[in-house]
Amino acid sequence: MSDNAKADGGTSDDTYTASVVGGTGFTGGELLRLLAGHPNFEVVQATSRSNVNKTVGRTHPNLRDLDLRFSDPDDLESVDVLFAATPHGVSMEAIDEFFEAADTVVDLSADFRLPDAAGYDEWYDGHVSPEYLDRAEYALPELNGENLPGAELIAGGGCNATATILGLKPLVDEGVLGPETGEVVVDVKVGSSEGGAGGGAASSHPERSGVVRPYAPTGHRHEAEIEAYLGLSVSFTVHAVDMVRGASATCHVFPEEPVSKRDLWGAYRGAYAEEPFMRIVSGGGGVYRYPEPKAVAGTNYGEVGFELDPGNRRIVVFSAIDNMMKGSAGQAVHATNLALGLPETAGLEFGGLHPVGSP
Amino acid sequence: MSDNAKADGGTSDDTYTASVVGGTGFTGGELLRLLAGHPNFEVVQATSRSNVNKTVGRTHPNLRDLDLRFSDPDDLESVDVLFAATPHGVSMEAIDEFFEAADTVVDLSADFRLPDAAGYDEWYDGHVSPEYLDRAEYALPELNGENLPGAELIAGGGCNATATILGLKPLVDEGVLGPETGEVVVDVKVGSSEGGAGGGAASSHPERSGVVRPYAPTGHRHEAEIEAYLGLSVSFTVHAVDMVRGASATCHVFPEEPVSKRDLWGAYRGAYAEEPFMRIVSGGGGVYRYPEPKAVAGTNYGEVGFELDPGNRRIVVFSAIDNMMKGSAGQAVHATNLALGLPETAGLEFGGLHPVGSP
Amino acid sequence: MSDNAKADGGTSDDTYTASVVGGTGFTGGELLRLLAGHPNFEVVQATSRSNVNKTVGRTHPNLRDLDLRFSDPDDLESVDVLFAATPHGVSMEAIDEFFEAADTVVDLSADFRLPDAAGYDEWYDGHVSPEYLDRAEYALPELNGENLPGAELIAGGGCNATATILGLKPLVDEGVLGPETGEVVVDVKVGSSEGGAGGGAASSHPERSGVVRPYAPTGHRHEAEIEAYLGLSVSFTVHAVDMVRGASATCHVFPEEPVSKRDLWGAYRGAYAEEPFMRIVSGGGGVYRYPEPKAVAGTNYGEVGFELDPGNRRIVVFSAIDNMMKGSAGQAVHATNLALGLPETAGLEFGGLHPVGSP
Amino acid sequence: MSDNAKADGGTSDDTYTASVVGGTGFTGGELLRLLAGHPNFEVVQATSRSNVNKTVGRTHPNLRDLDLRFSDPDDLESVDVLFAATPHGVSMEAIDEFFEAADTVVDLSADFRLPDAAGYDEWYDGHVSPEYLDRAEYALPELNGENLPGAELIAGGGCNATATILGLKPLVDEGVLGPETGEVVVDVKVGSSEGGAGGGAASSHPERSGVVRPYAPTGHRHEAEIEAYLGLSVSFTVHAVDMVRGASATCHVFPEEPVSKRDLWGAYRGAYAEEPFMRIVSGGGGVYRYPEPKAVAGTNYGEVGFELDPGNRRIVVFSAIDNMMKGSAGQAVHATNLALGLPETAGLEFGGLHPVGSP
Amino acid sequence: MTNDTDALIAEDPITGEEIELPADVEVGEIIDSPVTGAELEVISLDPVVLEEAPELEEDWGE
Amino acid sequence: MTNDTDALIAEDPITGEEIELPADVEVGEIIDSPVTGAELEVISLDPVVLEEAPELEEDWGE
Ligand SMILES: NC(=O)c1ccc[n+]([C@@H]2O[C@H](COP(=O)([O-])OP(=O)(O)OC[C@H]3O[C@@H](n4cnc5c(N)ncnc54)[C@H](OP(=O)(O)O)[C@@H]3O)[C@@H](O)[C@H]2O)c1
Ligand SMILES: NC(=O)c1ccc[n+]([C@@H]2O[C@H](COP(=O)([O-])OP(=O)(O)OC[C@H]3O[C@@H](n4cnc5c(N)ncnc54)[C@H](OP(=O)(O)O)[C@@H]3O)[C@@H](O)[C@H]2O)c1
Ligand SMILES: NC(=O)c1ccc[n+]([C@@H]2O[C@H](COP(=O)([O-])OP(=O)(O)OC[C@H]3O[C@@H](n4cnc5c(N)ncnc54)[C@H](OP(=O)(O)O)[C@@H]3O)[C@@H](O)[C@H]2O)c1
Ligand SMILES: NC(=O)c1ccc[n+]([C@@H]2O[C@H](COP(=O)([O-])OP(=O)(O)OC[C@H]3O[C@@H](n4cnc5c(N)ncnc54)[C@H](OP(=O)(O)O)[C@@H]3O)[C@@H](O)[C@H]2O)c1
Ligand SMILES: [Zn+2]
Ligand SMILES: [Zn+2]
Repeated sequence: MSDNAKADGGTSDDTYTASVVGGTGFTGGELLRLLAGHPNFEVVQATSRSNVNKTVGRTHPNLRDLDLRFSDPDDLESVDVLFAATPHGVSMEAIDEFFEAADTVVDLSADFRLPDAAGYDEWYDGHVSPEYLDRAEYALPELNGENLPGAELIAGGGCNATATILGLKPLVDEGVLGPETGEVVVDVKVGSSEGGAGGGAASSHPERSGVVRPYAPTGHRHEAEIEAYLGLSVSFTVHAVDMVRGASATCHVFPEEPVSKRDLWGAYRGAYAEEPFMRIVSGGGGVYRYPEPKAVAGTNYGEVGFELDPGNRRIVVFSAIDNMMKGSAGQAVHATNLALGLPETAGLEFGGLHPVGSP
Repeated sequence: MSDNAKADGGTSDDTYTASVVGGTGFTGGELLRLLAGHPNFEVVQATSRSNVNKTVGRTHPNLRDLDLRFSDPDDLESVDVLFAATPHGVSMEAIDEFFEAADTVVDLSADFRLPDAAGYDEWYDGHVSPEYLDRAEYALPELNGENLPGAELIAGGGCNATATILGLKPLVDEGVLGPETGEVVVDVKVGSSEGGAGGGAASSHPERSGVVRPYAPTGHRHEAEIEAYLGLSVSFTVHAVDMVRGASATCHVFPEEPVSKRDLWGAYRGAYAEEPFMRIVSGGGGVYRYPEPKAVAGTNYGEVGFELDPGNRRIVVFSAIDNMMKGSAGQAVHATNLALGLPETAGLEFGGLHPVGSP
Repeated sequence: MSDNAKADGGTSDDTYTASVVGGTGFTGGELLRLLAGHPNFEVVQATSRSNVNKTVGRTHPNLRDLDLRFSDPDDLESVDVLFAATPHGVSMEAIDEFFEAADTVVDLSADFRLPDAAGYDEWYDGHVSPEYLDRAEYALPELNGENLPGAELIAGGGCNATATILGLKPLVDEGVLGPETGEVVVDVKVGSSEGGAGGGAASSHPERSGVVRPYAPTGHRHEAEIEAYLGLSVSFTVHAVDMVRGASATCHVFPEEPVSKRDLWGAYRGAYAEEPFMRIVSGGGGVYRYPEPKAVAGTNYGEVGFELDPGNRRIVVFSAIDNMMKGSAGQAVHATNLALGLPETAGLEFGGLHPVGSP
Repeated sequence: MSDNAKADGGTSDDTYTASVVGGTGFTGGELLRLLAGHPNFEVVQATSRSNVNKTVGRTHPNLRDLDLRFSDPDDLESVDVLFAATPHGVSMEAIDEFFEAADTVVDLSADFRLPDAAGYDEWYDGHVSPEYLDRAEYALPELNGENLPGAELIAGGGCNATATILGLKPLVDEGVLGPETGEVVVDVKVGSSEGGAGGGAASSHPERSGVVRPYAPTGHRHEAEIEAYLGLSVSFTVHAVDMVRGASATCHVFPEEPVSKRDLWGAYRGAYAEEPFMRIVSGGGGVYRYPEPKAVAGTNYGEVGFELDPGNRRIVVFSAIDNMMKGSAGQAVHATNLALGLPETAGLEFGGLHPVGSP
Repeated sequence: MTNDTDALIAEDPITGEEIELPADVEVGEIIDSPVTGAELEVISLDPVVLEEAPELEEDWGE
Repeated sequence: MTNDTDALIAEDPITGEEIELPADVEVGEIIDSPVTGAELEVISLDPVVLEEAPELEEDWGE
């Protein structure tokens, strides 16, 4: 493997080999698309149990030009970086094999997101490889960027958690919001790709079209990540709406002290002005005045914005991402760029479309 | 005009003549559809300034069999009941003319919704006919049914306000929720028909498709109605989502005392078990476990449901209606049935479709 | 069972008991909805293998008020009319049992649509009960209404075939179109409910949204019905588009002799002026100038219209129906009304919505 | 200006200045997006009459990072290449001014598409600058690539015409299809962005959602281009369907001599195997078996495929493009690359997304 | 409708209300409450005892 | 990408073109053609013979 380059917006000549476990899935497909277009990666393997020896383009029509066929996840090739885009529970079982095959493992599931085993006991069904939890770094660069260089086990954030954390972090940093603040309501709206490729009856087109469907009224597991990384518990409710890509979090915050618009602009500019993938969209004219998922669909961008409710001292924060990009595959590649010392935005430059329907 | 019949689920032989002012609009079209199919109404006039002498079916293709042409709103015919489905401000100007033409006036705009002129000064641009405010009855039968019999001026509720009031009223009635309770967050998702037929650039199909768009982040005028009729102020935010019909309110409530599921069932059953158009949908199996707008699209039904968040003592209340029906035209006809002593559900029996996309 | 009433637009006091086999399916749900609202039917049974003893409303949220639970299809109750809404092949196996349980059998599948066994050998996998084919009447009233009174076995038409036959029949009747005419191209666009409740990977919301997908490029089995009942073979191609309900057929016809608009109006008025569910929509102003499925969604109406291409003597015929109504369940109830001598439109009066999205 | 580089898949260091007239429009926005991301272009001006001095990102949210404001079209700056994305009729009036400002003019409207003035008399309202028609080259590279190098006036093709020409050209080249072949039916389905940013009542979200709407039953002007460039007249019908981007043409062809699948593969491989933006998608497994617009949404790719109907010797050809890309802005940039001798695919590499809704 | 004469009477475990079940339900069967729609497990038949069934998370995905 | 050194060479039954298959395909396996995308059945391995597999109607529904 080649030397690490500095992450300074320049370019790098390094090339890393990569494999994607779970290549027929939705986020696996996104990883393949991003890595195939990335100047510093060469994809050598994509696995599937159900489509061994079938072309990648048969499943992902946008990758028809990729000369690659799926192989069995039991026959992992030796690579620099292994990306796992498998359902919860798979990576924690296979993590030793993954590290036998690769120097760096990037996992998109929840398996290494929480800081310790207690979290898995409380929110999931426990953890079978808790010894890896200390080695894992949470992938979200805007939150954990300083710890990513050199990371060997990267744990991609949950998409709804990512939207929420990006929206609230500037308020936490500024002390507007803290564990004592009072109720923080986070009302999330998500697209159908969040459910992955293997949807059931509720995901069929006739049943899933046109919905505003409460699908996680309370008790959503992403609360655990938000609490772990922002240090506050939120009242969290998730609705399915009629789009394919996108997660939009509306956070209702009641600060103890009144804040001004200028305070808010200061907090958000302070947090994100230097971040290459963050945009503050908050008021103004035209059709697109606040964050909305279709404005970032297909991209690694996150939009955040806010509004003040003078009457009752509420801050409403809006945050919008593409769940398949900033909310998973894009975030993973972004974090890997930082881990390997590659230019931060490499392979992630696509800026989205206008007009666009429900991408 | 004929005698009033009793509202006892039976039938009535009375026939009332009716006119619809604003007949080319979305709620005007719904009124025409409902009245044309209503056993006790005969539609004698539908007005439009822009489509005088054009057939009603040219604008509303579902009414092609209706043998009626639009006429000028300046030439109002004498009828029993005049329905006005015009933008805010029109009815308060024309209210004297309306009462010259009709015994009963049913207005779908905000013009007579608030109890007094002060509300119009605070939330709107004042009122030009404040003397009528005392005579007006708020149309929502589940809230104000006892005052509707004999009402001569009926003020249809706002669609988002209706969804919210239906969701929260049982909690207010039971004392779970009151002015001192603490923050109540109401996060609303609405379809594009809420904007009426005359949409601008943001309502065009390319711009409006696939959105989760914050369109009233704070300061929505429906807050005024909710405060007036529930006695509590709410933190209100409205998002446009990709459907045509439907308003869905998610209310996040933090009661001072913990409540149980059984308490909630008791409160909602107590409030709505006898209401012909209310359904409690709260958990269970299958695809449709909580209220969602497409389950009531095209109907006068409202669905409400709830879930408990034991960790932080939050009640999440879901409420779903069709903004054009329970949220305006259906509510208006329902209230008129009660005002005139007609069978409560007359003309409103349609129960909706399954499967259905984004109606 | 009660006497037959005359089908003269009046009302009837007769009540028939009915059962629906395949009650969890999409067309089974529509049958239950229509029969529950039909003045002359009482639904006594709905079957399901997968949801025995579950309420009907759990599957079909619009039927939550119906006090009925699914029962096993092996325990058929004795009824006047049995409706079967099962996949192809089920009814031909069970037809003897069906007639043991009921006097009249209405089948929505393809099992009794074709006139003879040879058709099943050519287009399907043969027929196991060919002796019933002679007893069966094709359900489409506009085509076969004269043979429906007294029919004991009614075979519902295919939805795409229905759209096509309704569009072309007036031209065949007038002799504009016949076996020698030359190529007739029928280009169909359908919604996702046509695939039934048990869709596979291609029917999931993420994959099925936003498509214009050729799903039956050639060789669609509905060609067999069209040929059998119109006496001409057509070049047939079906595309899936993003709606839930609806089938729209565009028929491109090249008459041997030039025809005029007046000829066409004559042909279509002649065929359909007296038909209660047919509308001719052909030019004119406003937004809705030609047939389109959303204008008839949820209804038993069919819209047909046409345009002339003077340059090359082409007639373009448009035909739009709701596949779940005029294309199956509505057509079946309509035919049953005629078979039993009930008022033709009983239970089928719903006229649709405006505005409406993708119902 | 710099020297021309060879179009050999390599890179070029040349930089050309560019302006976009009609920069607030849909195709204007796409041009700005493509040129801003193009290694060989520098956008110096975008015009608008309605948004002078407003930022480009206010209209096109995906271009928020672009540091550019709209200027008045009367103040054209001197550039190497001027792109005009204005309604029909604007460029033919302004063409002299355009050439005063730029060496190369690329027009996306119909103003210079047809070979001679007679076509404009027949299909449009005549032409005011017919002297330019001989100088113009039709932009579609797969059709007219050999004449593009050095072209100074480039006329972008119509989107529906482009889809049709791409689908049928291989058959014409092989002699399967010619002026004598008999009827060729082209049934097109398009998204709402085809109507441009200034849509009317029929384009509003409530009216336009969920449609299959015949919007050009006969007499569509794109027939003129098809006839001019393929040498055959087609029976052309266009339907609006519920997507934002995309044009899909289904062509029904009746060859005089029977053809085989192998013949067809030969014809299409012969025509497109070397074309960087063309894919043949024709049968096979998985969900995406034939061309469909969402598989190419956002990209400059075109998909074509075919199926045979042995019974009646019909070839069904499917062709799918993004109307805003291959159908206009992408095609224009592609042609400009060829005109200037730049690498053919420069700035057009985006390959699309999966899963994707209705982009 | 369903043969009400044969129906079993039970107490809804969530609301405490009296509800009717089909006569042929079996122990272990999951049935939806006519009042709340909740999935209830039949714990015993004589007397009829019902318990809320655990929700099937998988149906809903994420 | 795939180990081209190990790849098998076969004739595409639809186009007649030469195509590459993974080295580990087995007789009876269904594999998609890199040229046409068609589902091909591996009939024999030495020499490699491919045949068009019948289309799976069910995938597409109606
Ligand atoms: N979708 C999102 O928006 C999103 C966002 C953030 C995080 N995530 C997380 O990312 C992961 C992947 O999500 P997804 O939506 O891409 O899921 P998906 O579409 O269902 O894909 C799952 C993939 O994993 C493979 N797989 C399943 N079980 C496996 C096993 N035991 N061993 C090896 N491979 C297995 C599947 O392919 P075969 O069956 O062919 O092997 C498939 O390729 C999940 O953990 C999810 O929580 C998803
Ligand atoms: N849409 C909803 O979901 C909803 C829900 C609750 C309440 N509402 C309220 O209901 C009312 C109507 O809403 P809508 O959505 O139906 O609006 P709309 O579609 O825009 O229709 C407005 C109608 O009023 C007519 N009109 C406008 N100005 C008029 C004037 N000065 N004098 C007489 N007629 C006039 C218009 O027709 P011409 O221009 O042809 O005269 C049109 O028929 C509004 O007050 C709205 O706030 C609507
Ligand atoms: N959908 C349309 O637009 C349409 C239009 C015209 C005609 N049709 C025809 O109508 C019929 C039903 O279509 P659909 O769309 O309603 O299908 P569907 O949604 O898939 O429903 C099929 C129903 O049949 C039941 N079923 C399946 N196999 C059975 C068996 N062996 N014995 C008894 N019941 C069985 C299923 O329930 P359980 O598994 O719970 O038993 C289900 O209730 C089909 O023949 C179809 O071709 C449909
Ligand atoms: N949309 C498609 O899919 C597509 C495909 C192929 C070809 N085309 C062709 O491309 C052209 C543009 O289409 P579009 O869809 O992008 O249209 P659009 O969205 O309506 O945009 C038109 C643009 O032209 C400007 N404009 C209008 N009149 C003008 C004038 N007299 N002088 C200068 N600027 C003027 C408008 O901005 P201001 O009003 O602010 O000046 C706007 O920026 C049309 O000729 C169309 O036929 C479009
Ligand atoms: Zn959709
Ligand atoms: Zn839509």
